[in-house]
Amino acid sequence: MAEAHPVAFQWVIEAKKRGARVIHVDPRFTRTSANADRHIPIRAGTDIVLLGGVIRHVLDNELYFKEYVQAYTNASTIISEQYADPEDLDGLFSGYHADSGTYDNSAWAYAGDEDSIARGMPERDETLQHPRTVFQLLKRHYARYTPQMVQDTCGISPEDFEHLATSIAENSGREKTTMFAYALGWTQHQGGAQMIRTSGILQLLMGNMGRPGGGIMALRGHATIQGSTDIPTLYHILPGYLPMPKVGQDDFAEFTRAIGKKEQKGFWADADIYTVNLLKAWWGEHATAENDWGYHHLPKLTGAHGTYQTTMRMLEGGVDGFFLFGQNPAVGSANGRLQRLGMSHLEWMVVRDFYMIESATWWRDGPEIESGELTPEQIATEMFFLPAANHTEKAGSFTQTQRMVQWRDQAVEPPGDARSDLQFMYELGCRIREKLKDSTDPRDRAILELTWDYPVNEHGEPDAEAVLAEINGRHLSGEKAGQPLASFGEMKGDGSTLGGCWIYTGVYADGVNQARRRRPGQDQDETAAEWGWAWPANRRILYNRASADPQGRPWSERKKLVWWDEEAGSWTGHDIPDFPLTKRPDDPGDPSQGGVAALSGTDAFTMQSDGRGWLFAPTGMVDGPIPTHYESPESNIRNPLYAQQSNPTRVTFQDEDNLSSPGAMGAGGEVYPYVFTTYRITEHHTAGGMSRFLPYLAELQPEMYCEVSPELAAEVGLEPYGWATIISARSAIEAKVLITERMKPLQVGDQVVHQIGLPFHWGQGTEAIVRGDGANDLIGMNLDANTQIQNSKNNSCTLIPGRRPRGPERGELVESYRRRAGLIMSEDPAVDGAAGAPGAGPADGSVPHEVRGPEEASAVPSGERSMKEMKDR
Amino acid sequence: MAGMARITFLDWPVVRQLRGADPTGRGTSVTSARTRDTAPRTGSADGVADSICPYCAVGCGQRVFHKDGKVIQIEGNPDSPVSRGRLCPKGAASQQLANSYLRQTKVRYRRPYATEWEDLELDTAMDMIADRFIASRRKHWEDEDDQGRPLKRTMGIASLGGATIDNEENYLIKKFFTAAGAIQMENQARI
Amino acid sequence: MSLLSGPEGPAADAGWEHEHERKGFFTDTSICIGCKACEVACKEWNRNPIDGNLEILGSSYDNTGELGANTWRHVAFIEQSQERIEEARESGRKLVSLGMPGIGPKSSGTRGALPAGDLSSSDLTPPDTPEFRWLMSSDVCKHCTNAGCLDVCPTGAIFRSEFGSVVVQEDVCNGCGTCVSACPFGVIERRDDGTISPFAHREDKVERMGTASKCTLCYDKMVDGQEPACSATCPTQSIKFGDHPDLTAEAQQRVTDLHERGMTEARLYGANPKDGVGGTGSVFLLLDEPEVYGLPPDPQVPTKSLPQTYATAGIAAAGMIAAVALSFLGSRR
Amino acid sequence: MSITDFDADRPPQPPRRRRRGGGRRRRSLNEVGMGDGSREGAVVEDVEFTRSDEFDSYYGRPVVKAPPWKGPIAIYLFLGGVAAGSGMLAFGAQCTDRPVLRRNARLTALGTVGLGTLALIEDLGRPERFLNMMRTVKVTSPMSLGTWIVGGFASFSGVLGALEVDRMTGQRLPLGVLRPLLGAAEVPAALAQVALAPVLASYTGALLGNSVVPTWEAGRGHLSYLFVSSASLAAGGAAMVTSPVAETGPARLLATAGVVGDVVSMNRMKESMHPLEAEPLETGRPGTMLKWAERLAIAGGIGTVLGGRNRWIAAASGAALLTSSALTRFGVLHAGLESVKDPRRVIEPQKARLAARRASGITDDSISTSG
Repeated sequence: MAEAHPVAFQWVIEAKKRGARVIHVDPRFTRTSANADRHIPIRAGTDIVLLGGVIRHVLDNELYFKEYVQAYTNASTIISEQYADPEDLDGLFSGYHADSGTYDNSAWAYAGDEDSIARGMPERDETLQHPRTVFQLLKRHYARYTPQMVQDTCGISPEDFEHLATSIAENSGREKTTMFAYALGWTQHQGGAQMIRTSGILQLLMGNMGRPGGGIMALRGHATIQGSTDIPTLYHILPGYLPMPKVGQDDFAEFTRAIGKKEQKGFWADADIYTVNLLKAWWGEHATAENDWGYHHLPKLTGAHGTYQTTMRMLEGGVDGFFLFGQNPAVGSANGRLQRLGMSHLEWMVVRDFYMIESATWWRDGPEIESGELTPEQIATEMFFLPAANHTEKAGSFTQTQRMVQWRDQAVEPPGDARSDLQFMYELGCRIREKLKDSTDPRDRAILELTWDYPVNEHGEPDAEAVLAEINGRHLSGEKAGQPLASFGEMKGDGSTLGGCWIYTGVYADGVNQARRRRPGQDQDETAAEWGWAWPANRRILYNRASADPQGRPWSERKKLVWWDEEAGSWTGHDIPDFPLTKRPDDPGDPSQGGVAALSGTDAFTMQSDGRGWLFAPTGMVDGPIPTHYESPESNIRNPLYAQQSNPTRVTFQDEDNLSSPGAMGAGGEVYPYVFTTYRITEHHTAGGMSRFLPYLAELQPEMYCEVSPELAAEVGLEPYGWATIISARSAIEAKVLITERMKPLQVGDQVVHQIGLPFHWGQGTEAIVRGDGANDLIGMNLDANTQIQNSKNNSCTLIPGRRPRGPERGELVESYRRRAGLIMSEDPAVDGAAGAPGAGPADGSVPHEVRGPEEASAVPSGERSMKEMKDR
Repeated sequence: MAGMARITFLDWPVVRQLRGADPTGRGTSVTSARTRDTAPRTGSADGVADSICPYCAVGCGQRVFHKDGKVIQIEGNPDSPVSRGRLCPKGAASQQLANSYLRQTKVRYRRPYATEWEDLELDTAMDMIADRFIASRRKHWEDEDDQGRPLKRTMGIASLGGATIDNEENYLIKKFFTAAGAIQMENQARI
Repeated sequence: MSLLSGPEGPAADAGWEHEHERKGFFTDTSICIGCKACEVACKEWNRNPIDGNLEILGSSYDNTGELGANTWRHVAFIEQSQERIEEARESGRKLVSLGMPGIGPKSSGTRGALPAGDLSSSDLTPPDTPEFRWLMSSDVCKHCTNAGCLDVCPTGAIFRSEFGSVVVQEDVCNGCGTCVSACPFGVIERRDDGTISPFAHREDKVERMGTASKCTLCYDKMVDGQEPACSATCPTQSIKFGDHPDLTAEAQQRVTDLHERGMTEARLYGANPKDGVGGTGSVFLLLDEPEVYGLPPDPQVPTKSLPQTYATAGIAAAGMIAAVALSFLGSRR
Repeated sequence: MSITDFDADRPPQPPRRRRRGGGRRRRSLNEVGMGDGSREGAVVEDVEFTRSDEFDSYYGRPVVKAPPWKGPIAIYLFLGGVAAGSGMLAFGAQCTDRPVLRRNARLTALGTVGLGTLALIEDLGRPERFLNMMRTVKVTSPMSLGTWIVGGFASFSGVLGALEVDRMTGQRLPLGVLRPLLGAAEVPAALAQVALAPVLASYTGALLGNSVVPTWEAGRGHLSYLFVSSASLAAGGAAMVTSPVAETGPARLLATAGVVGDVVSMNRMKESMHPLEAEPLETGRPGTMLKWAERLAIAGGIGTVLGGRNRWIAAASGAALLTSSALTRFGVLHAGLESVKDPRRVIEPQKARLAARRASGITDDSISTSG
């Protein structure tokens, strides 16, 4: 956090000065560790064992927050008899289909009749004693996650584990809260979503959700990476976490019912209304009840169409045109080589950026040009570089990592040909509509009927506030016609309102740009509710009903946030209550109505279909309802818990440049004996497009480096600040060597695990002030099935002293190691450890599969996206 | 000696040393006219715009000072309850992000198989991109799948990026691409 | 006319009517996260060139190396293992035993105003000596009470400002370089090279070329009542800017707090007005001996011994007169 | 040991753990090792060394900086010395009626001070601003006082030089009405020149000495003696080169005295230093220069004493002495510049003097304090 989010770390330092305990768990000792009370080095990818160990610790020692767990979680819910745990099936949950590598999650359902489950009233045992209650299942599932198991898996000493577990236990409860902050160190694993889930379970058990100083804080890395998920430039969702329709979902009612049933509890019951408002915003007068509000204009998905699937499609010539909006995949995406080769198969490509990033120049100075493998004369891709306006040259909003939308005012006009992406997209749309205006082709109707008319200024720049107003939504008829919606509660499903992103409704309430509010923080309380605007409804802490006890009283004076005011007959507090304002704590709810009305006075988790925080997730995760530990596919350690070595749902792609080491499951694993993990450092920003071109940042960290322990340096023969070449099954890169005690070899069972740290900010090219080999070239396109996000944090490599060879010899070097590891076969290019290579195949019999598609909408808007297998591409 | 030519004898520091309260010549008697007129560069700004740092998602407040249509200084905004006026090295360098000598301000075009960039009018470029969008959309259009179920999409166009631009921009991209049936749009949230 | 400033403070000695409290920095290295925002904010505000050859310097995460003409804030990175930490703790303890200077608060009776919700009473167990630590510290011009650079400057280019800071007037300095040799901290340097735009693009105008250059305490901000760029940007407020007496008191309180937590390695640097430079305007809280951070353990302003040095020169001159006179007397024809 | 009021609350110290290898490896001066800038770096080899051998620094980087002074400054130091001595010889010659010595010494003084001033300007970062030196008179700045001394000396040398040239050319200089004034100015100008000359020779010692450059700082009490001696032998040498032996008797005596003073003061200076501070005077290029400076001084001195009445031997000896003086100035300058490179030369003497003060009971003047 101190590394990548230094300004946010001021609050940690302040808390520490006041006596808070800060524990940093990371394979490396970083600038965060330097300022923590304790650094606990961990073997990459074993977080579920560590957190599972803590879960076991608090369950076995009854240290969890009993009243909270009882009232606000699904601990008492009974799970159907079909459910079988990995403890029973040696690493698999029930419902696994080996041929497709996927689960059927109906095997994890709540017990009870279908209607009761749909209404959020499954069978429960409030004593938590029933063996199939979630509580008992959890206990059983984590029973083997002992301190010894933690030591033997994570390389964490019992003392460190004790310190961590005790710290969490002592600092949770009525008077205190514990908070988890994480970033891509959890996300970028094959099974990363489950790591985050594990901390979710722990935080629910400890009563740390919905409370000040609690929660799980995702430290996100781009100015509006939150906003671009809420209002997504992502294939699988529509604005407001509504899913994109899948092939076969041709019935609009069925489509919205799959998102949220009218009879279920909470706010998702109105998913149909949110969808209508979105469609109304997009197709205006052309969206009518008769034509299902234009629903049939929406394209349909047939599986996953994530950025890595698209890369594979490019390589097969299936994509002609590619737009880059401030993104540098040649450096920033996994398997940089395939990224660049993919781009070389395009017909045309538009790069919108401030600088000549490597993704704009790969055709003239990329690694494949350097090696002689490609020459510009062979590359057909037509390149358009369009200079982009920066954040001072346009007005607009960013949504920061706590869901707060903040508006930026424009300071100056963009220079030369530079334009905002707003103007680019609007103008491109206008030109395309103009060119198609006489078309009678039915496929063009969706474009021609689109509402595409925004006011522009004298430079042709659309008014960003007008776009924000459309996102917010407005009344279309009635006495308020034309007025902005004040909250999504005002949305109607009859076409009398529109709104482009329901969770953002309210950001333009009263016709005022609420995101532009700037009442100084020093003039407000710590909530600072009048600075910017947080979705939903300017609420700063989600599920804050849980900050009060079931009777509506704050759990403690120190930790009070939201409470029931009996006199006023309303919820009140320092934040906007995340609960129907006048619903009494003892309200039993009206299950016959569904939706908000069905919530009882203690159903604090208002987005969940049963109003409870989910210790056990019957839906929403494709790889199991309870997180369980698997080793990374390239890990050289056998899974100490199960025969199932790796996550059976993991996704990969067949390509000779996307091979993996077999790790502990094959003889070739020892060719790549070391673990490498990638990360950001303070001085740079992701793929370097916004930092390596700036002299003041470039000088601070001018060269690509690797961090190794003195022990590993001695073993390999590395010189301090000399060069090393790192070789994975994908590529070989060179880096300066930082030998440091900040990297510590870990004793894991009888093996010593060496971990190598690689910042990923550098890329090969000629335009940036500082250049270097890109760590992402080493990483394969191997994805988590829940998120389709690659594993960057836990891969295997070997390390040799000296610089890497130039020219074609670089590829030959990689090749020679692949050969030694038995990864290269004569025909059938190997997948995940060389099918056919002697002993190289995964012994657990699981085969990673290629493509997945989205399932239903995730139950929680900000939660993990859910997908399930649809169809092979 | 440019400085000295302009000053009068009484301004000569030696004289000021003898006359004033600073006989050792280490303070008031040795200041130059320019020093006495010192003012912050931001004092002459045409204006200051409230902004947000463009790097990570902490969302630190920035104040952008500008003069003659150029950004001259970017500082933390002390009013922000998120950042309280502080910036990390990247945020502190964001003036350079705007003004780095490597900043591109002209459209560049590389035709197929060419070895170099060439110039192109922005208007021409936009028109060419629109034509290519339409053509690629048509070429890879999928009306229905092999079971005859509607798809109404094109696989010929993809986009990547969104996390570093604005919510409003994301909205327009999502809206138009979806209407055009181009489903393959992604951003850093997938990476 | 004293050679050295008197007890009334440097600004008054420099002829300023005492309108301003002396300003300075308190750099608390115990909460420095090594982000280098101070380095960048400083360069941004002062338009200073970059340093070096854009190569890793071989000093942990430090790639700017040291303070100099172009780098006016510099963050040091020091990696230490357990034994060194124990030694630092021991050397800090020895400082305490010397009982000097005894001006700081010794007990926690009057703890600084901590906000409500202070939990510091909940756990005062001294931490174990960690196995390893990574020190980070942002260095800057000390703005000495008795500043060597200021004293030796022959042109009056360097002056003591009304805020007590030591500032170079770039329009006056002729780059004689004498100040460089008089700074006990190796801070001031003549700017002889440097570019903001590396490689082919050297057209950017670099200011202060050929003149001595160092931290001005952002004099051009302070005249407008603003805070220096580095302290304003410091995410954790490891760098604090303010009135010197307040900062010193805060620094002393912080050392006391850390000592109470068992961190006897904490010590102040520059807070003693009796030291060889009369105390510094930039006070530091260090966690090890100063030389570990590249700071001199016993800096002395050369001017302190200038009377003796002049006396030596006088005697030498007299000796030469005598020698010449005797030579002529001795070779009378 | 219990030393503070919170000491009692502290748990007992764990036993000291010995470092791997049991000792420390001393780092070479230029070595930059691992992250721990001071003493880590022994990855593979661990060599036994005792505690006293170790020292802390930040990756071996200098603590103080050398001034940006190069060759021209050494040339200035040398020429200024020659000018000062020559001015004094000229005055003596005037008083004792040695017209050739007077004339040659005056011209030498003018020439050397002129060239020296140019060298001084040449070394400025902004030479066009050299007159800014005259903005102030700062008693705390030897450079400021020196500037006024050089300026004054050069002015009077100019008057006297002009007079001599006018005489040599049979009053052919286009002086017009100024000629009588010039003539009238001779005595006051000569008095002023001779008054400034010895300080011109000695202030440079204060200029270098009033610094934190370890070798110069340590030589603070001796440099002026060395420099007046060097100036004396050089001026004497110059006179021996330029003037007939008949008139250079005093110059030879002065040169001889200078040689003695030079050798003695240099050795006394080195003896007074911390070995680390003296080292740059004895090693490397500066050491070689100073070694040759001493040899040439002694050789020149011997030549002066034994063969000074021979015009050629006198001239050769004079040349040797001039060379010696130049080498002395170059040597001292570069020894200083060299001395900052090793932080140990700053840290060790400072730690030693701090420890010495503490040992003598002075504990209140350390820059590091416990609170």
